Amino acid sequence: ADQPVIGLITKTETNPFFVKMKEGATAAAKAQNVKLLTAAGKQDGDNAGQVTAIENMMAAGAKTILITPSDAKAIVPAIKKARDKGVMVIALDSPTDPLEAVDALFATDNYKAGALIGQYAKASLGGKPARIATLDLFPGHPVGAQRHNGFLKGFGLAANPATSNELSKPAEVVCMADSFGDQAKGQTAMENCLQKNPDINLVYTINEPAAAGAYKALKAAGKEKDVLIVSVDGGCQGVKDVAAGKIAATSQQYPLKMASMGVDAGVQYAKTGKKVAGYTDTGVTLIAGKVVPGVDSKDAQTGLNLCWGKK
Amino acid sequence: MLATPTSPNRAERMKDWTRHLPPMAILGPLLALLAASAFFATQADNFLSGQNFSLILQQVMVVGLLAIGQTLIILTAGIDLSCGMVMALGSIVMTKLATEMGLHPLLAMLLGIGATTAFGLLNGLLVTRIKLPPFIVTLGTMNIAFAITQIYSGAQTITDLPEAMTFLGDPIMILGTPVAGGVLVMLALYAMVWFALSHTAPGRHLYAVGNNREAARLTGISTERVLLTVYALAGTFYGIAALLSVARTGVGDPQAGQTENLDSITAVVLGGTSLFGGRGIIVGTLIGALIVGVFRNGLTLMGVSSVYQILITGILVILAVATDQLSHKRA
Amino acid sequence: MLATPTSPNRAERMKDWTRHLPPMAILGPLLALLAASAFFATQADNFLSGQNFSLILQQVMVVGLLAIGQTLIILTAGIDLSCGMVMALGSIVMTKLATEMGLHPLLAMLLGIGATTAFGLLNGLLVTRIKLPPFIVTLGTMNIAFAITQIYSGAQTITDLPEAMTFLGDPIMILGTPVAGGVLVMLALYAMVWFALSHTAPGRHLYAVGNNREAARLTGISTERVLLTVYALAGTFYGIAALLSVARTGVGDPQAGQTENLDSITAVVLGGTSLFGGRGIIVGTLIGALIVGVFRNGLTLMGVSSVYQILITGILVILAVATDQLSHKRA
Amino acid sequence: MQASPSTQPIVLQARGLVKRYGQVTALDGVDFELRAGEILAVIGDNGAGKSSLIKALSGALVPDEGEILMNGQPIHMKSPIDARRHGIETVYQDLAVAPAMTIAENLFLGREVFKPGALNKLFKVIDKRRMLAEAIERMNDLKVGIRSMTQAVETLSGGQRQCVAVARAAAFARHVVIMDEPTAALGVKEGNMVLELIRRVRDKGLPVILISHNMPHVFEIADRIHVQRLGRRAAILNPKVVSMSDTVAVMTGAMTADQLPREALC
Amino acid sequence: MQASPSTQPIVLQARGLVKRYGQVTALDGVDFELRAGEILAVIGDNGAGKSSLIKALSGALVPDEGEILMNGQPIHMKSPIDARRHGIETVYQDLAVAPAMTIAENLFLGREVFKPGALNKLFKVIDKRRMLAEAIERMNDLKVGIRSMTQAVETLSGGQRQCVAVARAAAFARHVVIMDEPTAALGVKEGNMVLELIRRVRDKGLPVILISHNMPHVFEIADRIHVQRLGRRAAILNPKVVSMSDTVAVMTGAMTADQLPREALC
Ligand SMILES: Nc1ncnc2c1ncn2[C@@H]1O[C@H](COP(=O)(O)OP(=O)(O)OP(=O)(O)O)[C@@H](O)[C@H]1O
Ligand SMILES: Nc1ncnc2c1ncn2[C@@H]1O[C@H](COP(=O)(O)OP(=O)(O)OP(=O)(O)O)[C@@H](O)[C@H]1O
Ligand SMILES: [Mg+2]
Ligand SMILES: [Mg+2]
Repeated sequence: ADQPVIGLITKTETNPFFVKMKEGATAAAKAQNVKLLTAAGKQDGDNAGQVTAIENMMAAGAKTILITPSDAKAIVPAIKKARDKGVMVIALDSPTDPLEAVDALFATDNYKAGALIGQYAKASLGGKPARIATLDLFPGHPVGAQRHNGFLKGFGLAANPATSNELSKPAEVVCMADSFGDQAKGQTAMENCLQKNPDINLVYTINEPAAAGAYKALKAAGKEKDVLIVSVDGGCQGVKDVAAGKIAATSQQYPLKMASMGVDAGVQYAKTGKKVAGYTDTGVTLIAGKVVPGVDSKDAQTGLNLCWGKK
Repeated sequence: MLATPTSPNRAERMKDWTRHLPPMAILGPLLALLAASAFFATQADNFLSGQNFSLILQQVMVVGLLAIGQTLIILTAGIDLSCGMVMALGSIVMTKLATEMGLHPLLAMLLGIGATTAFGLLNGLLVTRIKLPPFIVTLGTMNIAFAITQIYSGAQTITDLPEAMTFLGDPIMILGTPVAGGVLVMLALYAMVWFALSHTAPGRHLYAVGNNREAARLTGISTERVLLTVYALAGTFYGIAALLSVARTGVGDPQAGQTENLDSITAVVLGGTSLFGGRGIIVGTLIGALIVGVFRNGLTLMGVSSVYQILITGILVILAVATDQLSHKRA
Repeated sequence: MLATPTSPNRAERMKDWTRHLPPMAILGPLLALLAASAFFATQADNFLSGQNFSLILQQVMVVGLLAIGQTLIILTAGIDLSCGMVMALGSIVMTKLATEMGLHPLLAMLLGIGATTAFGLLNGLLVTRIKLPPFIVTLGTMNIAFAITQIYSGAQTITDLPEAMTFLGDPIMILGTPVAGGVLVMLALYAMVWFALSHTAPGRHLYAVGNNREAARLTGISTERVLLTVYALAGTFYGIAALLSVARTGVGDPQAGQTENLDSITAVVLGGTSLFGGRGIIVGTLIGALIVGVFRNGLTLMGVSSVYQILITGILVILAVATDQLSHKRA
Repeated sequence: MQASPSTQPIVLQARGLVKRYGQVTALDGVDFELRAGEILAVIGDNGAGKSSLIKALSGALVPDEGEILMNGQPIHMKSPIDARRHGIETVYQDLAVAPAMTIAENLFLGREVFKPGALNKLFKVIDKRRMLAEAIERMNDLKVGIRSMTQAVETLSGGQRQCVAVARAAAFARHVVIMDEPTAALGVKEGNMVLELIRRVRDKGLPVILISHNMPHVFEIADRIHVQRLGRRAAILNPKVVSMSDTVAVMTGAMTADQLPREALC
Repeated sequence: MQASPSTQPIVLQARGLVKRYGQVTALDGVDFELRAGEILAVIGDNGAGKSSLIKALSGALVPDEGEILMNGQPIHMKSPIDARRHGIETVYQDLAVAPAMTIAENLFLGREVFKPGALNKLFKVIDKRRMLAEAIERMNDLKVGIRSMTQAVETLSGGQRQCVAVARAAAFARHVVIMDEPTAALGVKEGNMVLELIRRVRDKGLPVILISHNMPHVFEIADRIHVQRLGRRAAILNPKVVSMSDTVAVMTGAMTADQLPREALC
């Protein structure tokens, strides 16, 4: 009989996270002898590109589509059309809004990922008053908002709920700047924040490249010892930076796992016609250099075993 | 020459001077489109079907509509870097008014198109009154439109739209193939603009302004008015594009339009319109948009990953224009 | 006029025709920079310090270097949309060769600059040999360079660079203020390019080519060679920019350069160089880059959120060029 | 053929026109009169303000001071469209043609013929066939024979382009035809043909203003000569009486108008 | 002052030049001779191939067939640089100047003077002061008085620009000066000055090729007249013998060269 066709749509194919996800899916597909089609938006936030990709995959005969929605809400109508035609749609990494728009979700909760490092930071600082800088993604991006708001929530500050795309700014946040998830821009943002507020003692970053940039700026200012950097992602480079003490803690996610679970589900659907359902948390693990009392964390070595990217 | 027995030699010389006539101008893009389609038909099983073509049309309808406005502007020797962002603003305005303000969908749609038209007018005023280069003007308004979109929407996608706003995304059966209503709107607009450009006085004036602005002014054409109209009208088309994008995706998306700026220019250029103004045919733009759509669809069906798709698009743009250039070369 | 007693009236008329001399051309941007600095000095406590200025210089050094190449190209009436992506490619090539291939850092750096120069040369060849518009050529090579960067790097950031690759990012104390070595490189290159443009024959030929290409050809200047050299040289500057960006961030980042395309054009335009070619001063570009840097730094110090920063940048671009335009308006 | 020009009524008149570009004074209070049925040559040094005068008379330039009268009535022209409405047609020095468009289109640019019917009028739908036919007819009227009216103007030689521009003006003018150096780029044969064309226009009863640096042409064809100097009118000369060298002397300021015999002036 | 031209040695010669643009034949086997110390006028209808001939002689165009000889030696010119190396300077019909650059810069464009010293030579560092001084000197040599050499060319009037272009050619030519319609856009006074300039160049000993539609100018200044017609040389006329009307007749093809008296040819 025909090979089952499974489609994987990522936000971009240039972000290492999604590149790894695609590699995971490719490997799983090869192992199970299915045809894997991949596509992506042209840049993060490109919803129209993902809609186009869904349509093209259906045209190519995909019966299962795995997607990391760029825009949780905007993708929903297109997914609905696909599901109406009997396609099983599974969201990877990020949920849709509403959750039920897809058959199943294999994901990390970005809000929770943020919350974990927030709790860690709170505990690390002890009772010291926090002066926080946040290096966010870019205007309007949901993941940027979820991680940012989750971090604040975990830190015990007032913050918008997970459904909001707006970044909260309580008084403790003395500087907010966009890093575009990019190291160079993260560095520039951190430099400017330090200029504005030299006594910043806690830095939240959207991802580890931004954290690396922040570290570089802090080091140049001779402040790398006094300031705590927390981040999200759990890429191998990031975990190494945790081990090296550059980043205090990061929330690790598992793109490979999401992808292979998705492919498995697709194969099962092709063979048996049985769909998977509901939310499967692929887990977030807090990886921290130092253990702080009251917060569960794993050490860098554990993180390195599970990390994605170049080990 | 004046009425004298011109030497036959002279007369013969003249002949070859005759430039490629309009239909010739889109021959190149058309052949490219057919060649690409033929190639993908052999490479991907599911490519050659009415339904897939209807799909491609549906996928290019937003860029296709933006490219109408872009073509008008490029024909006047301008360029618009802001079109995608202006479209995003329009889609936010119309969806927000229809949902949060509870306006009648039709009114909301009109106001959304009004907003994009106003932005187009702003571009036009800056180009005509302060005489700034269109590249700079639209570089600025691109940022402005993006920022306003983000601020006004609070960066939130707008959902739960009334049915009346999205019906253009619904398929209509034509010859047993489902075709989105928006596609028909796009095709109709292309036909109208083609007619207006080639068969009405304002259309010819637009070409004259792009071809030789000073000459157009001296022959009594109000070049300022032509330019203003073009930019405002382009804004209107961006508004309609916003409508189609809302209909297609079912939401008002503040992140929309970011890649469409360059996409629309690519479509115009692939369609054979000169960036120096005054030369080009609107139908070529539709073909240009389709070429991009066919490649994206075909490459995806072939399972080519998106990085390679970007690579191929880059090569394609240069190749298409180079072929055009080399075939036109006289000497 | 010929040596006749020309009427004094005539002579007087002439005077005012004298165009703004070169130093005048950067007066506008310079005043804008000073005004912006003065404004931020009153609004943000920490703005006015040697250290902050050194910081701003450091933040603009990459765009500043890209903008040198961009200026050269715009002076020839071209434009380069690919510069940021070419830079990213260069930074990946040099870091990958130095780490994974284990090449000597210096050799790796040279090969990285070689790669960007080759890309510049490709742009130049397409522009001169096939006579494609620079906009199209660099729209294509932008995509190509981006795709190659992603494929070659596997979208992975390259870390653990040898010390010799990043020393330009380290600060040197000058008058008690730490200044990154790369900033000095940038300033030195600006000085060199300024000298070459205004005091050497090839520099003057570049202006002539941008001002009136056919005239330059007829006076015996090899316009093709000038253009090829300019594009290749621009590529070299992008390579040096890659080096500085690697030195600054300490990594080879395949995601770099995506916003730098338009940023560099903005710097050139704010610096008073005409997009029509042949007019402009390289120092203006440095001022233009600083204006952008000062705004970004100052607005962050003021706590203005990033969306509003985008809005302000958009308005700034239009305002700066409009002021320039209105002040130059004769009539 | 033509009546003695100085007794004919004045068709187009300008009084005290001033135009400044920054501190450059292109027109410095120039007066001007054009009489019915005449060919009036305007001559002057480079920069004397000839083109500026003509632009003021054709609406392409709004003078800072002074007034323009047509048949004794003051008229205000803010753009070439206004001039055209008053029946003034102009051939500009730098030919105002759109090179990529056809000859027929260029002839009718800005005054397209619409298809009949209210709807067609409303949408300004042009009648290509009729425009083509009319173009051929009008060009034949003026004995200008161009092979195909649907070829692009950029495929024509300089001389042919000039003919198109002259023919356009001649064909559509109702009151006045203005020509700024229509023979400058032309060969002897083509130049003579344009002169012939100008005569034919005059013979249709339209007065013509002709700017030219070509003295033989001017003396061959003009009924009166307006000499422009430093933004003003230095004299009006009668080419049948005055010599070419005296004319040049007035033009260059070597002689003033009072030094000429009275019958040389008009 | 000048010897009888037809006995002088031939400086620049062309044999059977052919140039085709697509199927348009601009040059159809034209022959050409320029003798030492003469002013040779080239006349012909629009499109006769004058500019094409001149472009071939100045390296701006490579002919498809035929050969060009200088002082009897065949030369191959692939670009204007080559022509310049052979001492041929040209003033083009559409003035080849860079409007935004100064007069001095335009004068020296493509042949800048470098500062002394090996390093300066290597980096082609220009000597602005010397170029300025030389520009003034050379312009004075030719009695062209422009107020300031550091003003941009775009601030000059059409006539002044023409003077700059002519002066540039005259100042730098070593063997031949070619001028394509140098007086076309000029007024009477300016036109005469350019003619005077051409005479002065000849008197420096340089032969001049002059293209012009202006018959009085041609007859005033030329030693011999090369008549171009349909891409070939129709005749070489002696302006001291032949009449203007016969010349025009040959030019337009109404008469052939054999119909003229023998002494009219040369
Ligand atoms: N747009 C303009 N801006 C500034 N000055 C101008 C402008 N147009 C014309 N002038 C100046 O006004 C004066 C008159 O110019 P005009 O073109 O009317 O002269 P003209 O008599 O037509 O000369 P020509 O015989 O060379 O065509 C000149 O000094 C000219 O330089
Ligand atoms: N680049 C070109 N491409 C095609 N045809 C050309 C080109 N240049 C000239 N021609 C044609 O070659 C012929 C000769 O042109 P050329 O310019 O030499 O004539 P000319 O004698 O200088 O005319 P004019 O007196 O109008 O300047 C004309 O028919 C012209 O249209
Ligand atoms: Mg004039
Ligand atoms: Mg010519």
